[in-house]
Amino acid sequence: MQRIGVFVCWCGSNIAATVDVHKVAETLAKEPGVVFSTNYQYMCSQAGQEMIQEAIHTHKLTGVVICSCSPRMHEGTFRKTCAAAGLNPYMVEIANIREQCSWIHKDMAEATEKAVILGRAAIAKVHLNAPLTAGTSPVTKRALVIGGGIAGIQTALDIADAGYEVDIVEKKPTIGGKMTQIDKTFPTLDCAACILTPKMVDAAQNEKIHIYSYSEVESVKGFVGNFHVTIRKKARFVDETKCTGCGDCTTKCPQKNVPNEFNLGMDNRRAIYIPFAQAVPKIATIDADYCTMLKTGKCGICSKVCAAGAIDYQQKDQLVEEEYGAIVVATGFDPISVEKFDEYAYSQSPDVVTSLEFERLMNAAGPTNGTLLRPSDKTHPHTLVFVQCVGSRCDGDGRGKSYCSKICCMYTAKHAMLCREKYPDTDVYVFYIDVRTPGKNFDEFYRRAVEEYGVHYIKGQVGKVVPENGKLKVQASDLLSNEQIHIDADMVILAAAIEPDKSARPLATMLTASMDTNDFFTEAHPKLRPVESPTAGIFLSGACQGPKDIPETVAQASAAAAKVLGLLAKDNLTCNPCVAQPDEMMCNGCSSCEKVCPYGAITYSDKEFRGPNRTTLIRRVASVNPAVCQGCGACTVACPSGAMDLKGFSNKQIMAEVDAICK
Amino acid sequence: MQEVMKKALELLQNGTVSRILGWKTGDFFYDLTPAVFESAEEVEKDFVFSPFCGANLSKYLIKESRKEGKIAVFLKPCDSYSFVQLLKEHRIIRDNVYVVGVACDGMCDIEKMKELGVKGVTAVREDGENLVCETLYGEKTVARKDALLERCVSCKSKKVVMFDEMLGENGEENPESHRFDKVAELEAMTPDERFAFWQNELSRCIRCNACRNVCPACSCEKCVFDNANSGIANKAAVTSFEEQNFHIIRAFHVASRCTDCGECSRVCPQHIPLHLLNRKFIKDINELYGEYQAGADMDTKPPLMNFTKDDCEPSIVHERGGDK
Amino acid sequence: MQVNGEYKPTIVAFCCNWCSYAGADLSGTNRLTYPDNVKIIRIPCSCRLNPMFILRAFQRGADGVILCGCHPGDCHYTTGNYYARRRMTLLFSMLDFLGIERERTRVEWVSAAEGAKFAATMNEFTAQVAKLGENKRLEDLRCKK
Amino acid sequence: MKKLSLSKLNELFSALSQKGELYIPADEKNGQAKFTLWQEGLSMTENLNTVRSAKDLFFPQVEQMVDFKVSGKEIEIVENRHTAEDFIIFGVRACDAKSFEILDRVFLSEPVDTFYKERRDHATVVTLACDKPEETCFCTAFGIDASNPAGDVSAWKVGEELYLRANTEKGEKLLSSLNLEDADESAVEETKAEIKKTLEKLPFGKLNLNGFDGEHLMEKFNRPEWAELSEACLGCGTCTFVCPTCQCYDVKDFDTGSGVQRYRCWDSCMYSDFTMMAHGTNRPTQKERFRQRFMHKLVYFPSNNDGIYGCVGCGRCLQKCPIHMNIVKVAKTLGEGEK
Amino acid sequence: MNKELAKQIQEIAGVNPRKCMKCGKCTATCPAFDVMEYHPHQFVDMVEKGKVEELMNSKGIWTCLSCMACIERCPRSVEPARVIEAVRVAVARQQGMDHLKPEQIPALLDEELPQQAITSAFRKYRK
Repeated sequence: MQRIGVFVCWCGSNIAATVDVHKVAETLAKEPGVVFSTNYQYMCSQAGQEMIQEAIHTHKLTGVVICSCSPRMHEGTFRKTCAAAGLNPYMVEIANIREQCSWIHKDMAEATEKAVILGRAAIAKVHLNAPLTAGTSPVTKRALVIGGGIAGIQTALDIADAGYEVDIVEKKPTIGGKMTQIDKTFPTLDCAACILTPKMVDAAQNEKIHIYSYSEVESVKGFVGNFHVTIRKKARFVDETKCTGCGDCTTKCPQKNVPNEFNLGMDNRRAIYIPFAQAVPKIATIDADYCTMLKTGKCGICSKVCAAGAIDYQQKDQLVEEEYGAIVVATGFDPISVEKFDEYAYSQSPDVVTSLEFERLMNAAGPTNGTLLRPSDKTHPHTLVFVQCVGSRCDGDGRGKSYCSKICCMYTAKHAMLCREKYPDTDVYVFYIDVRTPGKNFDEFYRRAVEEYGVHYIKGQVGKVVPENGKLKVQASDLLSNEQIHIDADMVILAAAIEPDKSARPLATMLTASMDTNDFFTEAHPKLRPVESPTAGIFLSGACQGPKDIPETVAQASAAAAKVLGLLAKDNLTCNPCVAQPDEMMCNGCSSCEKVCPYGAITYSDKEFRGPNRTTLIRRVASVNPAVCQGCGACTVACPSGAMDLKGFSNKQIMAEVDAICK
Repeated sequence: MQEVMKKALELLQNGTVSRILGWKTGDFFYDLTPAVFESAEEVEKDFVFSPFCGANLSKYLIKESRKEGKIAVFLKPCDSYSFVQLLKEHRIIRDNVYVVGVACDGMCDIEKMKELGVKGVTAVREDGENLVCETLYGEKTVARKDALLERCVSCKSKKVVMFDEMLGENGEENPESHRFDKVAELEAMTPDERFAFWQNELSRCIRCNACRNVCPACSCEKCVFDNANSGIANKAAVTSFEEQNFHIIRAFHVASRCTDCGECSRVCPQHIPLHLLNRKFIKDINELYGEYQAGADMDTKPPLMNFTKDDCEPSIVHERGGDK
Repeated sequence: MQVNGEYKPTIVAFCCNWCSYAGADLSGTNRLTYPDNVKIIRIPCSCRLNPMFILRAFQRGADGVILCGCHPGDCHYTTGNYYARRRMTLLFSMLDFLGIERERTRVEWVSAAEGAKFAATMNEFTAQVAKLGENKRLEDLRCKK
Repeated sequence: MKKLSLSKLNELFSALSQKGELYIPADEKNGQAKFTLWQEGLSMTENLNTVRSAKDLFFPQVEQMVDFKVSGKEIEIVENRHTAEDFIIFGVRACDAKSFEILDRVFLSEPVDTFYKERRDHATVVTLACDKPEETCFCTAFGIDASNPAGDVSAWKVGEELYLRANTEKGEKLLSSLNLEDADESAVEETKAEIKKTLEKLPFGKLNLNGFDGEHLMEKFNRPEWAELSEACLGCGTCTFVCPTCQCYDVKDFDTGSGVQRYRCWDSCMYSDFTMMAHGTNRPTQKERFRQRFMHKLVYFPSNNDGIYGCVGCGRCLQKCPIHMNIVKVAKTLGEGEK
Repeated sequence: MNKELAKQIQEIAGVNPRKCMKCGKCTATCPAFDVMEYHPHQFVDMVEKGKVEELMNSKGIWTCLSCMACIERCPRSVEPARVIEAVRVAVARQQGMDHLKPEQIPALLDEELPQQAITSAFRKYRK
């Protein structure tokens, strides 16, 4: 019989306000096996932990039940507390009487009764707990960063700086991501390219960093410390080792009408191309969708002009297999498609543009070489209307996103300001719902736009935009003066909401990392573990976790790197001891468990057993590699004889909980 | 029939095998017992192959194939599915077994004959499509088709799926077996009717474990219901819950492994149609996850150890049920 | 249990540790209420749920059993919920075949971010089971108080 | 001797049921018979015998023994034993009637099994002569006369009449309380003779049991044929559970969540966990378990019970064994008679 | 302030005015802006604040065209036109009288006219 101690936490008033903690402690004291039961204001505090440790010593406890917040919160804490007092940490069970009781129930009698039942279930489980010891597994000292934007580059640089190997997988022909398309950065207005390109070059030149550009992650197997990743290097039809990036081919290619994605389709490139001058790696890529040679077998001009002989029309996708200890997701964001918001006439007039397109129109390397011209007639615009929150903060209309995209207020202020600075003859209107500028020097920046640059900020929204006689008729509301306004604008700029990159969802499935309903990766804890995924060994960097501006992205990228380094610095990882274990005496050797194991943790061997009447039997029996097993329990149900059980969540433990709850 | 015994003798005499697994004659014509024959004399004396060889021999091979020397076994089509399934689960050592497939046109059931009113029957002879029975109370004739085992009435396949040698011509699968008709009939009832049906059936269960012990899929080293440590061990159904529990769990444990050999129903002393539970799982699997026949081949993953990303949701049970 | 003339069913909710248990925590964090008759048992993954546990719960007096796991495709262990989905589909169908009310069992996929869905599911499921009343068809009279 | 027109059988049942619960062999939905509590409308089976024997009514498969109520750390003992009222079993065959004697020897000798005694004391057994024995019947081998069954009351079906004869005081009391016509003993003689003629023809009626006794215990125990006989045995409990004389049980505790219910239930020596002990089992393979069952019936029991065999030849195990291995085959193989 | 009536109106409308984030897109869209003394976003705000009596007495509720542009554009599913319609229903329920009979409606109704516009017309003309 166990000697169990029960510790009921008040969590200040979080629990005690709805649950009669004294009564819970008193009632549970009467349960068989309980030799000590108490309650305290904050069990997780120093004093609370000492109280537990003292009770372990005084009452010779063999098991501990803590009625407190979710085990997801403090199970680790209390396990450590008990371990320090000499008790095996797996002799601790948590009854979740906060998140699953006091916070959801209002009636004290009901909540108290439920807390007692949850306590009983935990006691019933502890009765069957056995001390568990964690095994270890080695760590591959190499990291993978998926996504080569500013987030991925920063994470990779930080990891490499610490002396570890790191690979970047980028699906585009060049690293750099969205930041390469941005003209200036807020609130300092320094040039994005000027601060980004040196980092891209650093990454390329760092011998610890290997860049897989124009590549995608094909499959991920394994677990923290031991990921096995297959990377698909897409055929770019140019030998990377030979191409010098001279660019001769890109000027000679006869296929001139390929929409240039770098400028968001506002100008054209060739079928063989280098995305932009500072691309890293600076290697040409053939766009197979447009290349005449690849499509018809006739042309081959690029091959003829290439002095390095780098063109290889026969090139195939290549699969590379690599081992990693940690994986960082830095898949970033994309602006949403604004086509669903046709009241703004995006599809009806080229003069209605998204902010990212506007960014290109202002950029010296953009389609207009940095002179702001109306896309429709290449004339200088005089009246510009900026519309905020296009697709952000929508709820239930099925068109947009429920969240605030966070960066639009600031970049719109930047655009408006730059516009007025460069072209003082323009009238610039910004229609906003709220202006959100938390951040260092952010509000000052926005105020400057209003006060120094005379941007017209109007509280209200644009209802519709109608292209008419070369103008854009904007109908909007000004809520503060309770008026409906009509503006004849030359250009309308839409601050489109941002969403996670489309590649994130299938990637999350491969990584078994969880996502929220918006496809942003979920963090292990929203406050305390913001750069880790709940899946061990998977880390989050940048906007794949939620909308972020550049400084935030870089900060999180470095934070993720720090977490990766914490992992890679270890030679071995302590494994979860709650793993499957077969009872060889009952194992049939039928392979049912092996068939459902997602980790390949189960193997079989023929073993000798003592049979009846002094005979020897050879039986095929399963064994589980505890370093590989992650403890999901799929095998335990597939096993018909019940030979396979899961430590820490055994059949009997779960049934004891069921019994305690139902009685 | 003679051909089968001749083959047994031949295999022993030419040294292909050292033992034969077959059926041993009894005191009557119907009470045959599975047995291992080690010599030609034994075979000549007691070996029999008759319309009462219902017993599926495949499960005995778990033990027999682990013994010294090679053993020959006679497998009817349905038995051969069990054999392959057991091979797939690594329960039989294939190298030690020589499989002789025997064609089968249905086996007879003494219990069924008794239900037809043939009492005190001491001998039987085959007369064309009829069985002529000598009884303590005179001669009686039964049409062979009326005396067939339930599983033979709705025979799913006459094809021996794995053999080293085939006696007679191998048959074909029979997709028109109508073996799910009774399941469908039950499905069409209201839940109340179904509940009443099964209460009546399962309440007769005496937990003799014959169904489990004869079942080739129930070959566990130790059954959860015998294992004091499993938490659900029990020796007798004390309440109707335990009756249901035993049969649900048993059916679930063999689901997607059960070949529908029908032995459970054949041996039930209380005539509980246990095969309906297994057939329900098979029917569901066929309908929801695509046709699957356990034991038909060595490679296909059993549906419960497999999945597709677009499998139906469990709510389909509600949806299919409609408002019944 | 009868409370104020209405049947108050006992509901056992098996929640996978990674998504649904976290979802349940989130509904607590957001103070989204659901009936106190719902008691949660934490299991590592929905695929850990052995049909034996469900039957056990009914035997011991549960009136409804619900399994919550990560959405298909989001399983922490990659494939666990796919197996759970097949197992539960077949088990529920078998229970239905035996004439046991199919409304007493349910599977719901609840992610860690779906606190509101968790609470709504529990409210709805509890109401559904309450309508059926006491579990009679899978009860074990010995375990009744 | 009393008599009654068979057409009035229902009225007899109705009258009997006034005296206490009445059990008669009646067909279940699947066409097999079972001793069933009589209610208006229930009629007797045409089957010779029931699948489960009449012992169920004295020694049910499951019997509650005692409850322990647990509250917190307190345990309280609660008596919950079944207290029997008077009841009547009608239509017991000679073999089953004989089985009660065998069970009595086990349960009513010291220490007395009070659960069994309670039921036995309250029962009146009305037997029925077998007019159509099956080929599996071999009661005659044990000296049982199916034409003249024992019990408190014996009954015969003769033509359209039912004749009843009291054998005991209990039987006398029962018959005299009923409004029945008197009849002469001789009325059933012809029927008896006819039955005897059929019994003569039973294939196993003269099963030779010479040598099955305490004297030959070790010889029988060590016979090599046990291996072959038990080879196909599935280790199920069918033979045991349909047997009218098997009397082994296991005592189990069931945790109800609020206490413990102690009950006993039939056990089978064919089961691998039968009499399992801490060190394991002393019958490690099916051979030993199989041997135990038949040695018990044919050797151990008679050597401890004045030569009375633990088998009554009802033939149930012959009919129900999934692999058709049975006591007759065992006796023939190991005995001195014709093989 | 009439909280009870406001609640009733919310029930009729089936929308939650608290979801409004005061972006003004409804008002920006409204073609009848110039002829309404209260504008769509104000409607929502007034119902939310319980100022329904003023609203019920205003002419503005009858000048809404029920064009449903605001329903279409509202990013929060507050759908002001439904609120306006609910206020009209509330008024209609109070008065209970029809001034315009269905048979008085000539056959000049456009077949493509939305149902709600027809209903809305009934309400308007009974004033």
